[in-house]
Amino acid sequence: ASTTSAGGGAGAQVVGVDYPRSDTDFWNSYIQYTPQYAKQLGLSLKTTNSQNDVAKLAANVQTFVAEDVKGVAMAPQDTAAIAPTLAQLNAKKIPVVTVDTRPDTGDVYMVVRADNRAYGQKACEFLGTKLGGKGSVVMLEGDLASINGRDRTEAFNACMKQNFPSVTVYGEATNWDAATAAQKLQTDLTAHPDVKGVYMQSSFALAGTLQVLQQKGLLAGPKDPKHVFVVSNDGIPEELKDIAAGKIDATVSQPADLYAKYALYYLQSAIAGKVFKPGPTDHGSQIVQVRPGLLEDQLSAPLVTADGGTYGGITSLTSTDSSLWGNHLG
Amino acid sequence: MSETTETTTTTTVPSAPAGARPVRRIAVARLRDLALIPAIVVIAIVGQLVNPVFLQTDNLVNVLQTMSEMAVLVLAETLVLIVKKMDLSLESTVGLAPGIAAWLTVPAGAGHGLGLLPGAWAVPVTLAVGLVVGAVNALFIIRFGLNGFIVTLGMLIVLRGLLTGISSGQTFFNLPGSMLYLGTTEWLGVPASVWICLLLFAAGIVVLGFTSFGRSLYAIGGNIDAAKAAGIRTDRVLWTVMVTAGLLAALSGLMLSGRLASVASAQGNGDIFTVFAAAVIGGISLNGGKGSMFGAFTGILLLFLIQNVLTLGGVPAQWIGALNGAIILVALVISRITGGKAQD
Amino acid sequence: MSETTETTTTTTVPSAPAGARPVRRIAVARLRDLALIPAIVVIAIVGQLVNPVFLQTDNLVNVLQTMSEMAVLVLAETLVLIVKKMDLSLESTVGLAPGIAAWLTVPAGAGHGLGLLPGAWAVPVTLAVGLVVGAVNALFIIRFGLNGFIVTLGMLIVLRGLLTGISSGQTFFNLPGSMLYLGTTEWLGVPASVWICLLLFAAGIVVLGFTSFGRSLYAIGGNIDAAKAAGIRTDRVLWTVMVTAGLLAALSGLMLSGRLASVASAQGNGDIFTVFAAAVIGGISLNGGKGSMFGAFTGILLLFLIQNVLTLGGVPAQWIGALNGAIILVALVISRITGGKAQD
Amino acid sequence: MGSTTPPVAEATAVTKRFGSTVALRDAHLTVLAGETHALVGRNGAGKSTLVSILTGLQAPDEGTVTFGGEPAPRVADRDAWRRRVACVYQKSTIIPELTVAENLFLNRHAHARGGLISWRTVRRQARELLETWSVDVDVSTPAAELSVEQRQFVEIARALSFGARFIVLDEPTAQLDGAAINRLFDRIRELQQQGVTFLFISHHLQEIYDLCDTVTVFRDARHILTSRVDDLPRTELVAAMTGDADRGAAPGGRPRPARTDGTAEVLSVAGLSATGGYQDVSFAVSAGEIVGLAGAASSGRTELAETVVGLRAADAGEVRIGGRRPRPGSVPAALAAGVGFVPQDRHHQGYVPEMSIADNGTLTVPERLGPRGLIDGRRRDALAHTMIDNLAIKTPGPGQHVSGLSGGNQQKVVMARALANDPGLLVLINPTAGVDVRSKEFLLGKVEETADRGTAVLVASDELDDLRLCDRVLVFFQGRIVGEMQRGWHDHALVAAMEGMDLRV
Ligand SMILES: Nc1ncnc2c1ncn2[C@@H]1O[C@H](COP(=O)(O)OP(=O)(O)OP(=O)(O)O)[C@@H](O)[C@H]1O
Ligand SMILES: Nc1ncnc2c1ncn2[C@@H]1O[C@H](COP(=O)(O)OP(=O)(O)OP(=O)(O)O)[C@@H](O)[C@H]1O
Ligand SMILES: [Mg+2]
Ligand SMILES: [Mg+2]
Repeated sequence: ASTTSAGGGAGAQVVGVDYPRSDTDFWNSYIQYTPQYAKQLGLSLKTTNSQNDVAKLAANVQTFVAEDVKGVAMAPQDTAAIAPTLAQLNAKKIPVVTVDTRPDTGDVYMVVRADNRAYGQKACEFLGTKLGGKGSVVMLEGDLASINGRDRTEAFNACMKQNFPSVTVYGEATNWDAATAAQKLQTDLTAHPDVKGVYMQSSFALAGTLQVLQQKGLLAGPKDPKHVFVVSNDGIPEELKDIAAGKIDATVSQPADLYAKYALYYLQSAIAGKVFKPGPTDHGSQIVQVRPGLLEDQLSAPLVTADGGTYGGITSLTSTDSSLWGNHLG
Repeated sequence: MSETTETTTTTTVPSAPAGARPVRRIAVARLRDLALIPAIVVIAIVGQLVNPVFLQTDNLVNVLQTMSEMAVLVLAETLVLIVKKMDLSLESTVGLAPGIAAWLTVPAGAGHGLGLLPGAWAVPVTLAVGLVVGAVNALFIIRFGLNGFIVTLGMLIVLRGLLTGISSGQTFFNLPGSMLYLGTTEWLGVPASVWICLLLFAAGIVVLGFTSFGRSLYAIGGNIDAAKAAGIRTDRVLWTVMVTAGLLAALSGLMLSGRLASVASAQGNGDIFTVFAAAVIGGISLNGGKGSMFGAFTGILLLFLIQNVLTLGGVPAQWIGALNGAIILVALVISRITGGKAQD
Repeated sequence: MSETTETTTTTTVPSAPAGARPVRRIAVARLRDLALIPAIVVIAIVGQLVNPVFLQTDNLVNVLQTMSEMAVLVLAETLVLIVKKMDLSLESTVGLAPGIAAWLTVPAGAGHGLGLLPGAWAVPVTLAVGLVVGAVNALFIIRFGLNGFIVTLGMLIVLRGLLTGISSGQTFFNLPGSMLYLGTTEWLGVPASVWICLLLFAAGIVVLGFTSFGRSLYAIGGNIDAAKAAGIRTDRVLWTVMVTAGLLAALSGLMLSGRLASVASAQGNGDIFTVFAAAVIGGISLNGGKGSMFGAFTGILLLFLIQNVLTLGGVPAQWIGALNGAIILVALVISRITGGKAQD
Repeated sequence: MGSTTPPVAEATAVTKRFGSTVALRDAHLTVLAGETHALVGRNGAGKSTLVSILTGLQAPDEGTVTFGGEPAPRVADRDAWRRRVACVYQKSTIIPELTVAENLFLNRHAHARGGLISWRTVRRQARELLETWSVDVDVSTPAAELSVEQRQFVEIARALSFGARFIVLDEPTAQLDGAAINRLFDRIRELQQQGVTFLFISHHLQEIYDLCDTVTVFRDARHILTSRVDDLPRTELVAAMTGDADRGAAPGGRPRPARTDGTAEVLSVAGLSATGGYQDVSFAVSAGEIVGLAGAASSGRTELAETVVGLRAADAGEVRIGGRRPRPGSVPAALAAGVGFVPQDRHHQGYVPEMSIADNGTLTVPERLGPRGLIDGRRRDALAHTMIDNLAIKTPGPGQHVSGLSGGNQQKVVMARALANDPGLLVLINPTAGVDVRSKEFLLGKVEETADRGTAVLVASDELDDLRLCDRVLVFFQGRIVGEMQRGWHDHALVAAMEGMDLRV
């Protein structure tokens, strides 16, 4: 694995970071932030890429072990299948931090993630409020096999059912594929002319969705009665720009920078033998104990809107807010 | 494989009753082309029952539009399969060709591009990349005699990797207007990409059925030695086919990028599977020399109609896959019954 | 081809001087099997230079373990390809077979199962599913004469969909101990799955190379009519091959589930691509009747060694793909140069 | 050879290698205008290789080709080649997926206005072309559905339709029956009259004497002699081909003891019928007896022989072999009952091209290669060596792929396999198709030897040479046995019977 020998020189601790994939904007931001923070923290870095394949992740971890790393950060997209790998690392006393996902079984030192259920919840509150509790919305889901996607779907559906019962939700599985998303959205817009909102569970569908709306003549300003409200998810720079330009209405900013920063921070702490307890952290988030032996630092994932208003009790940031990572990149 | 087979079973009774045969024969040839039509009709009826939106012009145009890029790929692969080659790398060209164009033309800053070239260059660059990829494939396969499956598999991985490399895995946005044209414009109220797809298929039908060049593709796929003996410049034809396929894949990528107003680094990934499925279901043989453009078109149409009906039907997400597969299998059995040995 | 030596001077037909000739011939046949060895050696040297961890036993065992499930699939596909059929549905069986077993045996609640059967049933159920899938494929292809590519493509989609359906896209975990055994146990300090994989390949080499059953596979793939005329019960052999392939895919799935202690609803998805790549790179012809088990093994080994070296080399994430493809292409060119026309 | 006009075609000092095989070594050939030039030689002598060089399909490694004194066109310039020479190749150049019409006019389709192909015109032209050959097939049929004979005529008709003044025919008669050969020869004579030059290759030496002016003999990749046909008696021609002068007796000359009485019946066929094949056929073959099934191409003899070996099943009647009744339509059952056979078309059913001689030869006898389905490589190769020796197969060793053998040697491999299981009943369908004279003697000699050891032999063929060694010949006409001839029949009587004419036995 590649070594970024950072500041610390010969004495720097070697940690391994496995990137889950390199073909999405969000994870690429993570990939860009990781070496930056490693440098800041004085860690020496070994990296691998498991290309969204848990079997590959298991193999990569073997490599880390062979390379004698002192800690491993990973983002297993399959949260059940990672158990044997975790057990192996445990046996070797190598601490693990998982990013973005929480393993179904097995112990890790810390889970660094934002609450994916909260993403769905926030999107629902925003759309429900904007639609005035009626009409219908299309939800462009990810892959059925993705735990994060499922969390967002379930939370969105549950929230709609409870808070906005007269809003109809058409959920479409898209395998995280832009062309599939555009195809299904187009079909839904034809079949259900009353669709007034779209929730994209990831920014992969961003440009395609706008194109479909444009083709259908639905890309009207927010005040126009034809306007379709679009909520995206991720917080990449393009989304922030589109919010500012009035093309989409909101997004949930996943903290790619904080994922990278705190994954490495907790690894360093683990190596140094620090122990954490549930409760508020020094960086404005909460550590919660999700089950015995499993702590989770729930980083905040702010809702971003054009006006920075409050929707269904959820506060939002404006798209130009300087605390958003998407405003510091590219 | 050399030499002709199929001899022992036919009894040599040479006096064929000349009257009725030609009619029957043309009918059979036509039937083979039309093998999927019954399946398509059944799907249409089911679709209409499931949701009356199905047969509305809007919806049908949607289907044609969404399938147009994939259909162009199917067209390209059909040409390649008929000459008994394979090109797996088409799916990567779909991403790489517009990807390189975007990389070179999108202004630095906003959309990760380099902004080295003015926007007007985007389309020529896209097509040039397709051409180059096709030529590299042809060089390896025809000139150096390497196995087509392996070469294009290698190319698939290389090209996909190149796109991930130049884009750092990110999506190119803010494409120049010229790249958006094909994906966004309407001609006579119908999206340009639908026109292009239909025109290309019409051209394909004419070329394959009614020109010497087209017939030489079948001859090469059927028996390349015999084709050579008949004076066909087989290497030249093969080069033309491979390069054309690359070019068509680039065009398909251009249309897709235009429609999605972006080039994702995963654009095209996994498409080749559907492309092969459509071609083979449409009657194109992996052993070369068989199948028609029209058949290939019905193949991809069938697959997209099924998708559309499933979406309109609101099938629970987790059962869509199983249903999709089951319907495809049933459609194949239907076409097997109606169209004779069409699938062999 | 082309290996007759010069017999021009002798007028009478020679009774092949038995001494030296056969040796050379065997050497040539071996060479074809060994075509990838030089590429593997080069990779090994590069790997060792890149990172001294590479040649450590631990790392090599890791590679073998990681590739073991995929290698069993390659073995299955090799059998199918040699008889000139195709089985795309193997990749779905890898997920579905252990998936159904888990669904039936995992207690309701924690691991999403139904808990209908005791855990001891898991392994027989897994294998039975593989057997049934193989038999259904055989029924369609051999009995009804449908095209193998199409049928197994349909099956692939159906089976994948079934697994998504029964699991609602979720992962089964808390698997019964019997399912974990193969993926977790070590025999003589080496993971059981490595042993199984190596033993199966050894068995495959013996069966294909040294039994009349194995030879009948080549005969069927090379010329099925001649095989029939030689008294080979072709249908029976084809059934055996298709069902065995299903069974091996189920075993592969069992090993994978054991290693990952779970069955993801996407388990196996996309594997068939790598499987074909490995088989074809290893010298198995898509036109049937050609290639050896050992060749297929070197094919999959090469692919996994490349992956391992790239991981150890720490190539930047976004360039891994391109490099991977480029190395595969180069490896092919090397084996082309050293092994003659092995890839055709 | 002192003509003033340059030769129509001339090959000088041509050498061609395939790997380590030398197919042609410093060979030369001169074909003069207006003559019909025969090229003969044993299987693998290099005849077809020379043809492919003369027609521009392959470039020679060394040497030159000239046409009318001019150097040959570039290999890439196929059109130029085709203006100079037309050819019926030994290997079929028909494309099975395409229609007959298109095969005839491939790459020279008729075009309508607008530059598109006019299929109507193509079909009309094809119909006209085939009519002149009295080949009655629907031109819209895919070529794959043609019979061997029809296919051969399509090839011939196509080659002759280019209007070239020099035509090469590489074993055009190997797949044709007597009537068809006559039709072909009539046509060739017509063209000879018009001054067309022919290069004619055949293993039927009589045809050489009937048709040709000059003959060139190749042996072991070299030119041996060129002579006026009239100046070269048959024995000398054979001697030149084979390289030894002392042999030359036609097969079947030896007297054989009559075996018809007293010995056990090995094969009995009773009331056998199959629609479209044969009706109500009954006969028996005793141990040591050789029985011929004669008849024209579609007379039903081939179908009957295939029924006996289990390649087809009859609709009615029964086949008994060695007292047993093998399951109809099952080759394994027939093999188990002690049948060995040579199928009609070796390419189609005879061998697996990419498998070795050893594997092909022993495909039917796995039990002899080792216990429990295992194959002992040494035993297999030893067995194969015996076959190679016994049948004089020209090959560097048993590991050679059959696809790399010349046609005659491929046929010997098929023959070797038929003999491999020491059959009680040997069924041979066109056993010597494409086999050179000496090899033919060899093969037929083997058949007699086998019969002498007590094997019953059934030969289904229309080659008189094959039938001559039979103890009796059953003549088929339109699916029925119309006559039986005892040993010693006259050629013309048999031919007449095969054509369905009155029998004068
Ligand atoms: N493509 C090829 N590759 C390898 N060897 C070849 C090839 N073509 C011909 N040969 C070899 O060259 C030699 C001459 O073959 P050729 O076909 O010219 O013989 P022929 O005289 O036509 O025989 P036949 O009477 O059996 O047709 C043979 O030993 C044959 O095996
Ligand atoms: N390879 C082919 N061989 C024969 N016919 C073909 C082939 N390919 C296509 N055809 C079809 O045959 C169709 C019939 O052609 P056309 O109308 O010229 O003939 P027709 O009037 O039926 O001719 P005829 O009366 O001479 O049989 C054409 O439209 C064409 O599509
Ligand atoms: Mg020849
Ligand atoms: Mg030959």
